Amino acid sequence: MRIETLKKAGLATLASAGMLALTAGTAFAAAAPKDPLVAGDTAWMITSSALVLMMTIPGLGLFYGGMVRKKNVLATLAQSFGATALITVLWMVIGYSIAFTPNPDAGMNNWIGGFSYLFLAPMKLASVSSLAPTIPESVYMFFQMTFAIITPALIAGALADRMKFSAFLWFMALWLLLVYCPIAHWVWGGGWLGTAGAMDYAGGSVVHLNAGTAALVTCLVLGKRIGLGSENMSPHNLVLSVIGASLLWVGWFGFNAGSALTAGYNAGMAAAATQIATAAAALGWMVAEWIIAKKPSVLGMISGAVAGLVAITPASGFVDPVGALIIGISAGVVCYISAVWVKKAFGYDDSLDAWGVHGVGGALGAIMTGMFAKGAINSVYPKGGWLTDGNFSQMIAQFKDVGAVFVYCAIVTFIILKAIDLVIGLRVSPEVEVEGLDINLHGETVHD
Amino acid sequence: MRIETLKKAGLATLASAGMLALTAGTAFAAAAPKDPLVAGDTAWMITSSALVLMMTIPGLGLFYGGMVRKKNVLATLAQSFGATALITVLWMVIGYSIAFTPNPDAGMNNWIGGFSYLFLAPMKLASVSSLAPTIPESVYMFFQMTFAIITPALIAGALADRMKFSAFLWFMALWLLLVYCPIAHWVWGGGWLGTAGAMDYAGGSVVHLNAGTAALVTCLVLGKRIGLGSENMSPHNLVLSVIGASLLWVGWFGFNAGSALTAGYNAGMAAAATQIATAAAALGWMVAEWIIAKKPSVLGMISGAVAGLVAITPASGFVDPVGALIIGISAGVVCYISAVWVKKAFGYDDSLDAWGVHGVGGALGAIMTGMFAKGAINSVYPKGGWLTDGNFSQMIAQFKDVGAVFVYCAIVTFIILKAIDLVIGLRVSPEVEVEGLDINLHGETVHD
Amino acid sequence: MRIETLKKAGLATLASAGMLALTAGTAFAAAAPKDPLVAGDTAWMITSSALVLMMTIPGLGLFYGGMVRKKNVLATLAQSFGATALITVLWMVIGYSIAFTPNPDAGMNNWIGGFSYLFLAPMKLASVSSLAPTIPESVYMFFQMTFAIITPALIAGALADRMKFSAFLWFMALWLLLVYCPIAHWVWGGGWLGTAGAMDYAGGSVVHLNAGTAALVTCLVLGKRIGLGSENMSPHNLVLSVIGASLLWVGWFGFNAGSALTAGYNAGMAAAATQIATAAAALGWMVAEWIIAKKPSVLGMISGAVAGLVAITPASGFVDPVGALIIGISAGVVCYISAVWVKKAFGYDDSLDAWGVHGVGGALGAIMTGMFAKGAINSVYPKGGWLTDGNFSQMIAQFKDVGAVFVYCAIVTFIILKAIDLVIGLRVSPEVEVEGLDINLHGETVHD
Amino acid sequence: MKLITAIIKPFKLDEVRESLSALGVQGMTVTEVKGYGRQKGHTEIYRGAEYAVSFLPKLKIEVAVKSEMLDAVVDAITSKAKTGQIGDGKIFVTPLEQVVRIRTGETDGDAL
Amino acid sequence: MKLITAIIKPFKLDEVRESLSALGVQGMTVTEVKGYGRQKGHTEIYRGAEYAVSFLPKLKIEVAVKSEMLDAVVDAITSKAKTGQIGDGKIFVTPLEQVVRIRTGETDGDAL
Amino acid sequence: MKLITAIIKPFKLDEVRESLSALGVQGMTVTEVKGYGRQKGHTEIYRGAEYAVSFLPKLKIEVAVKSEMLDAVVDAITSKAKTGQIGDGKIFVTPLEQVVRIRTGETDGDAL
Ligand SMILES: Nc1ncnc2c1ncn2[C@@H]1O[C@H](COP(=O)(O)OP(=O)(O)O)[C@@H](O)[C@H]1O
Ligand SMILES: Nc1ncnc2c1ncn2[C@@H]1O[C@H](COP(=O)(O)OP(=O)(O)O)[C@@H](O)[C@H]1O
Ligand SMILES: Nc1ncnc2c1ncn2[C@@H]1O[C@H](COP(=O)(O)OP(=O)(O)O)[C@@H](O)[C@H]1O
Repeated sequence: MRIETLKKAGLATLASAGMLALTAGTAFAAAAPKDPLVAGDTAWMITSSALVLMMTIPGLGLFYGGMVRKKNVLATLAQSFGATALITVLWMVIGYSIAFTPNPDAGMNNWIGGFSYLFLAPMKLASVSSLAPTIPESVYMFFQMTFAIITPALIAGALADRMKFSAFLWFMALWLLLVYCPIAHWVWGGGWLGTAGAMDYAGGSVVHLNAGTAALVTCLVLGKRIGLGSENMSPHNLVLSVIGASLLWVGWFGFNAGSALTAGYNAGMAAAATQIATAAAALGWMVAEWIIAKKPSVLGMISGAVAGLVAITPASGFVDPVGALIIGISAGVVCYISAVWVKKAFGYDDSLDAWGVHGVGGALGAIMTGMFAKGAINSVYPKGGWLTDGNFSQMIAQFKDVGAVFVYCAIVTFIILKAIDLVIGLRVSPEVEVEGLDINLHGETVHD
Repeated sequence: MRIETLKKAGLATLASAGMLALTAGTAFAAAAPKDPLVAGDTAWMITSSALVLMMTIPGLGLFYGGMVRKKNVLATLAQSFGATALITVLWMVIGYSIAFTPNPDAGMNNWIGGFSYLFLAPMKLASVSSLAPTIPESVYMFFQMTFAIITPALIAGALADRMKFSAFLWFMALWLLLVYCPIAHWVWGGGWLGTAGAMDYAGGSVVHLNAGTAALVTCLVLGKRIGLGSENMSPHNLVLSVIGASLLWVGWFGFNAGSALTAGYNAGMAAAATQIATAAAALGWMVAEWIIAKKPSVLGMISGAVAGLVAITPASGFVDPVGALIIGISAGVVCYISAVWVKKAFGYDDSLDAWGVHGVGGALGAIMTGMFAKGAINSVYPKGGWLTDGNFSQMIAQFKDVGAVFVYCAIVTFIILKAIDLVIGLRVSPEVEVEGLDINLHGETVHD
Repeated sequence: MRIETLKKAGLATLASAGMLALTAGTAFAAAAPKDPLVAGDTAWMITSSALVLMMTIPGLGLFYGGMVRKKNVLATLAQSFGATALITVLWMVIGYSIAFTPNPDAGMNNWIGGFSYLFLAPMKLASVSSLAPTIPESVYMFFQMTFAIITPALIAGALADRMKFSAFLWFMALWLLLVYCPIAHWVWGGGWLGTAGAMDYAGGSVVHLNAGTAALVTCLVLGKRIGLGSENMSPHNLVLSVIGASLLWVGWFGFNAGSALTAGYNAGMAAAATQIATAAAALGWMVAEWIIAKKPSVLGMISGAVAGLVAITPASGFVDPVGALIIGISAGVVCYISAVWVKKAFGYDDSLDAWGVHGVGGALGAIMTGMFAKGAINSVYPKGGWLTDGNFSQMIAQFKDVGAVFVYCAIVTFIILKAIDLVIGLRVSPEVEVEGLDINLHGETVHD
Repeated sequence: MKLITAIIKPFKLDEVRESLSALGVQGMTVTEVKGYGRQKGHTEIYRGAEYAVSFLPKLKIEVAVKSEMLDAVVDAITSKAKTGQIGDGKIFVTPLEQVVRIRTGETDGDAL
Repeated sequence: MKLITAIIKPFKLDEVRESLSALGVQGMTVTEVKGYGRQKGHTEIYRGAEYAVSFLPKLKIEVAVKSEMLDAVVDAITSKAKTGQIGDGKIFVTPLEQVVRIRTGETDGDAL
Repeated sequence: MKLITAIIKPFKLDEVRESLSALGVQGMTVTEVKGYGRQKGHTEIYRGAEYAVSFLPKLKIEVAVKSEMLDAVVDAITSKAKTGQIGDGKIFVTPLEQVVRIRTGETDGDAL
């Protein structure tokens, strides 16, 4: 809508919806039904949504795509892209409704949202959700959608190189509706875990531990890649992975600072904590690897950065810069150990370390949030955490959060995978796996 | 300007122009000549401009560059990049003036803007355009510039692999001034088509149908690529195209939600509609191809997404989520048919489907806007569309819009191309075409 | 923090820190200690910070990475990424304190900031710096951090293909603390150069001349690459460089328009000037090369764009569109000459032209700012520049600025490099240089 | 048996392959190579530095044939790969003592 | 001395290399090639246009051996590279008149 | 005539090419190959997993020469490609029965 046409329509400028944005910042002093919308918050939240979308496409796609063998790079990109398309539609049809709108039955509301927002029917132009009172509900719905997209898409790291594309899409759809939506509701949508006091600013448990747990189950169910251990499976093009990791880093400001839902002090502190923890984790992994394996690999540096981003996710908005620094360093070192040594020891084939980085990093972050949260950083949680403010009870809330997400997710993911395997089969044939997914599943190859 | 220096200069903070931004959000209640600027809107519109620029460089460049053969990838990137540079300067010199400033002669104003803004001379620090009353005119000029850049750049999809770089630059310049600027003025700048009631939120006809029509004419005038049908012309590196399509998708929020020109409800609803339609179109194309060609190609998924972005462009800001869903699915299926089957049937060499996706998708979107626009979504057009609000007359306005843009653009594009061909020649020699444009036109190759 | 949990905590919405953002835009008319925060400014400045981060990762990494030989591409990316991580932590530990907080000793404050902000300890949730009075200090600290990251990272262009990674990291750390922080304090943090009237909007001297000078010294100290002149050292994959240059261009709006520190008229005009100068410089370099070398290379076009971005950096926010146009064209032509002809003539191996583009472009921009600044564009500097407003004294201030930065930087950089060389050695062994840095320093290669 | 190795211009591959198929040749192996010869290379520009690229992209085709097919195959390649421009390439013929088809263990004539 | 040239399926390389090492072969040279033969290629989809890709990725292994090693090496390659599926590849044996080790100037048998 | 095939270290290409030109050799064909031999490869790190890369990048040069040129060319390659380090490569000489220049149809000595 161009303003010119507004005037054409003979309306006073103030009457236009666009103008309400202007009024929003000012109408307090005026009379009448005030418009709750703040233009600055809205600007930031649309930007944040675009940033989080960029994390998945192309960010995550490239991060993973660079790590697989060349014959599978397009199939890996197709997973991120396909998940984005599919989940967007499902979120609009039903996901938002069951995750972020209240269930009329207060008891049920502990477990799942309502069903009245199917196809977003009740969402009008000027609707505002009570969960985000200064921006249009359309923006809040979109912002949450981008979280709902990236969470399942993260799982792709564990199933790389061997899953059917059809099975993958079914898995994304069922997992979104049966795992992500309920858990998002539990923690953020008014459900029992949020009520129980769990602190999860931007998704340490809801997003990362959740996706990581599903990744662990998936790689156990799928089994190892053919040739693991004998064939050279080193990343075919880490340039792509570096681009991906960088875009994840940049986009993550939408994720964490966007979770403030406003453009104010909380967003600023969350952004600062995110940057510090990420850098510290990249250094942590790099130094650990340099000492142990004698060379600082590029893959290690970017993996460390992602581990830092993951671990600070639940804590950003609750911790101060020093807390962020400690969480970051810990995440770099712990995830290095989990992705490299623990995986080797147990022998599961978490191909691109979705569990090792997101699962472990998410759990670590959730627990360290309980240690380092500071009442002075977030006035809504004035009690703070254990080590900072002596509030040990927060640790219990955090462990409960981690445990609940892990157990529920693991069980339901397992059931979903077994069901899909029964009906259409999860894994490609060995010939397809050896020749490559790109040509067999999508009929295309990279001709470089 | 750092604030420190402000203070150095001995000025009260409030006196600084920067501070006016602060005042803007608040001064309503105060007295005196109020400053119309809203900081939140300005933040969003600079962000939007940067996003739309990112659509062209690197977005469109990569989308197209990945689809050509390896010997032409740099030349294809050079087209997007060169067009960006050239059009920026032309827009500043004259384009903005004739497209978006009023012509003193009211009759003439139906057809073309004024000439007083050459070199943007009248644009002062605190100028505000009546077309965007809450942001600096500098920002509005810049935002419109990014539209003026991408529209001609889109045409490159039809002329890939065979046009001289010099001829390409001449074509960009002349087409901008003789086709884009007038049409933008007709619809958005106060000209006859906007007055006649055409609804085109962000450029279904002005941008996409327009570029698509020019693309069709161009590929007919240029003729087919040497080797078409016998040589393998499949995309050399779809990884690049996926990055490009993803950045187009992300950047498009600047395009569509930015077209609200404010950070408010309209922007939010336009963003939501864009996301939903794009995803639906990606799925639409994917499913259609999966059924017909037996495999869902990655190229198909990203082409579908772009088709959805194109088709929702005129409609975003007018339709609700369900309308967006329907438009998206339609765009995916229709553009699949047009890019795959219609092209084959008629035999023109629209190399990268600039017509098949942008032309057809733009026209489809413009017409479906007339069907699914809802009065409740945009108070400026309370009559809405045909199927939603029973306002059939809107369909006529939309067809008029589509027809006018198609006819004018086709004729003038043809004349421009013939003129360039006469003077310097449009097409490279067969030797150059066979050996590759990169090394011959630019003296460089990719050494992978 | 989700608002839901806010309510859970039994707090009135207004009491939440998030809500202060809302209040900020409105509270003027109310009573009580008004909150200085403007949501629109905050939204823009977090966005700007993310954009500037994107300039370094992946922007600069790709720009440089595409220009080196394939065997060194990962090592080149590792430099940008490693610098980002390392500098982030150093900035938080001490950099911000000594650059942007006042030294209690007013005399000392001319030279270096204070030491009370170590680990950002005094920065609370609602702190606001006097240097950026409408946004949280956390955001200002983060924005400045992104400048502190990219400046040293730029130097990598001169040392490509031959420096040890360990030496590189030591160099980044020492240079940040001993060169960048003091100079940033001199110009922007309250030090002597800013007081002396130097105009440097976003870092022509602080960032680009500074990094460029260090680059020149570094390539002289390191010596030439093995094989220079005999081996083919042309860029291995300019697709990467085009992506990098494009992201630099897009991100630069955060750099220049972000330097307004508010989302208002100054930001808008700075954005417009940036776009115009960049495009003009890309055309300037392209045309100069087309005439002299007969072919417009893609590398030339993108180098020209970067030259334009560099040169307009100090001037954006002070010049009008016509001034930007002149600066842009000049930058394109002058940097073409410096990167191509001057380098050849003197024979130093500034591998990727960090001096030729950033040093020369930064100095040129600083001086042309003194010529073309307009009082009407920036009310804080009402005297303007020499050619526009007849204020010749500004030229002297600018030359002083350029000279001081060049001399201080050159000397200290030289000392740092010699010290590192003595202790751990700067350069890799010839075998490593010939076989490639990727496999030797990081244990990885690109398998395309 | 003979091993025929031909260096040709890349865009001639399809024509050559088709003409050999027509002669009854059932297989061939193709390698991307770089050729140096009378045909001049080009220069690449890198910010003023010019690098001479003296090697040009060519394709190497290897075909194992029974001796009696030799002349027909050499003639077919010569006629199809020819543009008459410098750089068209060469054909080399070397003796081939033994051929084995890995799948079946068949040898010599049967293996081709 | 003989030069053994084998065209094999790419994923068989490691097995073949190991079996040759076991026979005492100390070196080999491998090239990525594209093969055309009885094994059908595939088609790539490009917005409805289908391009037949008739060449398939193969590896070419070259091993120079003393004549007395010939049969053992040919047998080892045949058995290790075999999948029994069409497209397993071929082995070609050509006479080798002279070998030089560049590092030492040693020739023939000593150079292998 | 003889076909000389040399496996060399990649960065030695320019020196070798120049010395051959000096001898009057007018053409050659170069292929990127991977070599396995006494020279050890390296390992790549992948999040703790180490993959042994036993094949090293080498270049294969093929030059067809008249028999009387053979020794001079072999000597030139040997001396120019030598670093004295392990992995310098090998030279193989095979008989060449026929050469054709595609552009002109010239054969044998004239075709070189
Ligand atoms: N003596 C040679 N040995 C091996 N390959 C050769 C020889 N001479 C030429 N070639 C190959 O043949 C190609 C064409 O040779 P060139 O001399 O350029 O043209 P023409 O074949 O027309 O004489 C070269 O690029 C090279 O690959
Ligand atoms: N006559 C030939 N000359 C050279 N290479 C051949 C020849 N025939 C087959 N090849 C090579 O051997 C590979 C396998 O041959 P193919 O006919 O597909 O199957 P098979 O070896 O099972 O008979 C081909 O891809 C090609 O590289
Ligand atoms: N028997 C062989 N057959 C074919 N190529 C060989 C053979 N032995 C060595 N090569 C090639 O020569 C290269 C160098 O050999 P290597 O044993 O590493 O060192 P050197 O040449 O110094 O003895 C190898 O990488 C390989 O490409």
